[in-house]
Amino acid sequence: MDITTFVIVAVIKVVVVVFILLTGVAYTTLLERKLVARIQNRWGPTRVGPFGLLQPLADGIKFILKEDMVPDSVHKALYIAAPMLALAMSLISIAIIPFGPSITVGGTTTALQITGVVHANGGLSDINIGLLIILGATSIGVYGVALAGWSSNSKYSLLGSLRASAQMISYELALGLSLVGVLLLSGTLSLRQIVDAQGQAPWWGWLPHWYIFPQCVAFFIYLMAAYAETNRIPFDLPEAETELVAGYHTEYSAMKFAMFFMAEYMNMITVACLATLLFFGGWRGPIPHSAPAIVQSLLPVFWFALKVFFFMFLYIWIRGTLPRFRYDQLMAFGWKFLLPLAIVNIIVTSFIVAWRA
Amino acid sequence: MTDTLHLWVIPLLPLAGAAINGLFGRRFNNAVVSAVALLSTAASFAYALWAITQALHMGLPYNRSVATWITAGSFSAPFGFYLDQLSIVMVLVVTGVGFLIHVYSVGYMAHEGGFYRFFAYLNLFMFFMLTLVLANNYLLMFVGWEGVGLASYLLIGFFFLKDSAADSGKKAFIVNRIGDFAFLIGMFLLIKHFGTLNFDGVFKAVSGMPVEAGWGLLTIIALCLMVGATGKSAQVPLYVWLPDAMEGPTPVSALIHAATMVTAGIYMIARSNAIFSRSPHALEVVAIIGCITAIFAATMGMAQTDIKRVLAYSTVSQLGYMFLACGVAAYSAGIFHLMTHAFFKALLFLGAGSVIHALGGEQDMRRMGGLWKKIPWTHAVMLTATLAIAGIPPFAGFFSKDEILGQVFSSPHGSKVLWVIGVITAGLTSFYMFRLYFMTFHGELRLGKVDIGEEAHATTAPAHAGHGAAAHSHGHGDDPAHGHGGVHESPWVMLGPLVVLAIGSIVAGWVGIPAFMHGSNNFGQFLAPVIKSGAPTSPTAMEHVSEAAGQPREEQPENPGEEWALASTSVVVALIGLLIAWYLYKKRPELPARITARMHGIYLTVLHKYYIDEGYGLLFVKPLLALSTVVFWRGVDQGIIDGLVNGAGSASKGIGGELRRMQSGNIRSYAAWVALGGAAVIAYMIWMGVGK
Amino acid sequence: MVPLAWYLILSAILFCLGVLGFLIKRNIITIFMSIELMLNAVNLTFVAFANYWNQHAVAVSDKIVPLSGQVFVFFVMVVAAAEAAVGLAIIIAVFRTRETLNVDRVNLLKL
Amino acid sequence: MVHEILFVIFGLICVAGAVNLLVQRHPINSALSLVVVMASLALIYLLLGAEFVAAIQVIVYAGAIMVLFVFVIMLLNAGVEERSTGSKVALLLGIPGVIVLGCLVGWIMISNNQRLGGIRINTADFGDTHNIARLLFQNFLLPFEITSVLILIAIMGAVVLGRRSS
Repeated sequence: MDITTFVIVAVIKVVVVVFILLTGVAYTTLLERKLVARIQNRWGPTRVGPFGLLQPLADGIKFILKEDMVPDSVHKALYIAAPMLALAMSLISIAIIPFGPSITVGGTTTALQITGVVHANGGLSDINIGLLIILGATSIGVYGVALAGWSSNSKYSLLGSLRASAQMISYELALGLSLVGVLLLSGTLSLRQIVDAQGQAPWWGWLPHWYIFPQCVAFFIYLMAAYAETNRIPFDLPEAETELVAGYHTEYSAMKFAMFFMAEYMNMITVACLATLLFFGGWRGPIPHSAPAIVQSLLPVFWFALKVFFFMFLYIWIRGTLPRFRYDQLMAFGWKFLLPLAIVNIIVTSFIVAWRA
Repeated sequence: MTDTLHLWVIPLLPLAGAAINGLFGRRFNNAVVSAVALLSTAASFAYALWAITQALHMGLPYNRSVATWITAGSFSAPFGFYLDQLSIVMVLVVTGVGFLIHVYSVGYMAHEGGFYRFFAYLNLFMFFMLTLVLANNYLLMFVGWEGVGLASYLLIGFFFLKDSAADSGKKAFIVNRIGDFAFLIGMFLLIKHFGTLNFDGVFKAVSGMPVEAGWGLLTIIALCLMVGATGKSAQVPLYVWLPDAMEGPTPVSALIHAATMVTAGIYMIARSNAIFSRSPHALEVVAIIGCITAIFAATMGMAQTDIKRVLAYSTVSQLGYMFLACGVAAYSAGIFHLMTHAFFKALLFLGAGSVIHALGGEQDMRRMGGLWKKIPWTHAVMLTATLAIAGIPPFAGFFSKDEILGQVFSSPHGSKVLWVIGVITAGLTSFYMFRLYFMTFHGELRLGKVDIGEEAHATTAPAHAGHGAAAHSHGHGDDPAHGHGGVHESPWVMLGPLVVLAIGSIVAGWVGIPAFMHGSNNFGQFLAPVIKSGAPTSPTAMEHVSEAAGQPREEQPENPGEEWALASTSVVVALIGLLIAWYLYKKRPELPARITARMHGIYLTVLHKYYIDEGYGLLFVKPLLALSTVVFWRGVDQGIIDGLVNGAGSASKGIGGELRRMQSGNIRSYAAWVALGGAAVIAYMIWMGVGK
Repeated sequence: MVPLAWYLILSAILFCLGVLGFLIKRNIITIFMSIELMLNAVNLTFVAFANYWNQHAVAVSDKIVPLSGQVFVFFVMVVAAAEAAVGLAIIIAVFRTRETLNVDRVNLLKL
Repeated sequence: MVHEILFVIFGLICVAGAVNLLVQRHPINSALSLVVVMASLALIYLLLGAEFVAAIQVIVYAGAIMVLFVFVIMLLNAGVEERSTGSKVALLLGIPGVIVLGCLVGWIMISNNQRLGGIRINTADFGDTHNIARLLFQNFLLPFEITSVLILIAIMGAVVLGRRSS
């Protein structure tokens, strides 16, 4: 396809993805509130719209209309830049995620992925270091948190941000190492190829060739690390209300706060997508060949969304049930348990791979 | 037989003795020390004998390099040893006489302090002297040359607590330096023109050269070597150190300053005869110097009252004879006299030592007298030695001196004038020697009776005080018969060597009985190869050969009558001297005082050795002292050298003080230096064209 | 087709700026950053040359391992990480005792 | 053409960030400008076709090391640096030295521009992770292990230094 159509298609894809993503974020919040309410035997938001379905919209409007106040004695530039940075980084990582093989609309075939390309021979390919880019984006995202805490020049914020960034850095290690097992099995850093690698013939004919099964340990580690990365309960110490008012975004309000909020939920979605892609075979799922073409091309997206939703549900479920760690317990858990476990997992996996080869 | 006889053993044995005594002697008692010293010397004597017999079988000259010492470019100086007739004679004299004197010293030094030190020095001297005579190149010879100088310095200053002794040591050392300086220049010339210092190489190169008519290279070299020889062998004008050298213990005077070391110059000239024979002018100079020295020293010896000084001057005079012999190219005669002189002069000194010992340190002859009853043995040997040196047949001195005079008379290099002076000297010699003899052994003992005139003090005071101190240090010990109280004969450990030497000084001359006495100058024959090998081969100088070689007469027919005449002349002159001495000091002992009173000026002049020392002091010492004080000490040493040293110190201190600022501990400054260095390196690389 | 010289000049500029920072900055942490800047400049040179040899290796020599430049970057990063860890620990220790981060006040050559 | 333009852009960003590092007086601003430099360097690596290096540049340098710096700055609550003149040498000698250095090197590069030639981006296998991994774990295995030991030592040293001496 020529460059103009490429650009047009890219722009369309970006718009669509971002829209879907923001909507997803909005309704994730609603889902969270509802579910937690149910878990705690409450109703949750019900007033705004049917079943409170318009609640997220209301929240958004509230955030936008609220006065955006900047306290004195904050480091202005950074205070403003921090939430943008956080949001931008979480958005960047979304750009790498593939949602499905490809879709053909009006004669133009394009990959269901912002950074994916379709070759002339119909073959699909994406960035060959996609996983690394996601890791890089998350690691840069730490700056958002850290700077937010520091620039707002308040002890709660500072402590919260210190905790947050320390926690992120610590668990980044475990996260990355837990992925190594999958990488060893698939032998590539390209997410699309990893998913394709999981498309092989099922084990014993019935068990899908998903890496969750050989890499269950890695999956466990990844889950823990992912929760810590996203500052979710049980690892939400950075914004532990009971200790530090609201952690690193104590001083933030209105849209800036909303940015952090959105960034957090986007990160949740991102790690959920990653988990899906790396351990649950991505968009793989039963696809009836009798269905029309458009259905055939959108069904994978459905499966993908389903798996992601499952992870989101898991997030909220855990939040509703588990208490919060103590900080030293958190660090000890990360460094003394997850990290060695991940290393052992890598060693075992590499031995198996070497033995198979 | 072994084809290599390890000659290096000969000098090394005494060195071992010296090392043992010098390093550990302090803890030994005298018996052990003397045992070590004597054994080492005796061993080297025995080994020398064995080696010489072997060498005679193997054929001379024996020349073997043990190891390489210096190698610079084409020049190389090995540790090489050379054994030919000449060095055989020297080695035998050194080790033989040296051994005897060692034995004597055991008795003589028995009560002195620093016994081990004395023998260590003595062995050290033996080592260096043997190195000197055995060396096969000038450089190694020079090592021995300097070494014996060192040993002599140490031994003259043996009683180093006495200023006079220490000063004498220094004087000897410094005066010798002058000679050594010339010797060095000579060696440099040799290196420059012949590229080697090995005797073989040099003489081979020289033998190709004709006799020089004028003042050529060989003459210069020969003169340089000659000056060196005058220093070591106490010739005019460098003889002044020898009389003062009498400050040392008497055995030292006997060994070093009579028998061996002072003859090193003669040996060196004889060794270099090839060079000298080719430069008539040098020979003339040598002859004249020898002649002057002989008569000059003899006259001085006449007036001395210190027994050892008389012997010292006679030594100088005899050395003059040897020089004279060398000067007329009669090297063998010179060496012959050297050998005989070694015997009787060592004997004289040891005898004198015995006398001094007997009188408890008295050295002034005017306090002696009538000792012949009290110390008969000493008297006998002294008489023998006196006859020998006076040249009365058949004692050794007669033959050698007659040989020399004969050569001086007949040799083309010689002249009648020199002969006349030589004869007069012989007369003087016999006079002052018998004066010594009579004053010491006849008349009645004047010990402590005569008070010495102040003029006498001028010469004898130091020596007297000198040995007086030493004597008192040993004199009155356990033995009441010792010292001034009772004059006593020396112990046999001292007399033994005296007797041996006495026999030597009788028979030593018989090896050289000249032809006209129906002998066959064996000694000359023996040395002939050495001399001949060095003799000029150019036809113009052909007739010198026989003369230079000191061949017996049958080669060129000469009328024995003349020989007889010469010999008898010298004998007659010697007898005349004897008679005068007898008349003045035995028959009419009061006469000398009147004579001296009559010709007081001359007497004083002679007594003060013609004021030579004072003259030197005025001419050289004081100006040099001033120069050294002003220029070298104040100017060079304090100004330049200390300035440099202190300047270096303060400069480094200042620089350090400046550089210390770099170590400010401020990393930014460090970074600045690093950046600067980096820029410099890059610039240099670009300049060198890297990246072009 | 970017000339190799551009990369090298860029690297040189960055390096010189790093040295300059070392010279003019007083804050020890900033100075440390300047060091990191210099390391990055060198890394750029490594990568640029790696690519360069990868394209011209045959022309120059077959001894060259074309990609080794990137491996060296890897090593440089490892060393930089270690250096940062130790260096920052030192800075903290110094700050505890000296109560300052100004290198001009930390010139006793001891903690 | 696009290649050159991108290079110039990112190069300028690099230089600007570096200059800002020097100009800023607050360490955290310097740190962030250094992050900018590193990020744009990563992009330049991408231009060079070394995507793996670019990625680890971002992850390790920007994501880990610089975060550490920011940490320390926060921890020590470092303020605006004071303009003390502790070292005149640095100003009098160092800065001219650096300028000379830069000028010389730049001059060499410019003068050799033609001989050096250029770099195209179409090198498929260049930045490939497999190749680098192969190189790293085969040709450079020993250095790799040594660096791991180095890291271990560095960690221990950091721990020892960081511990409060009580």
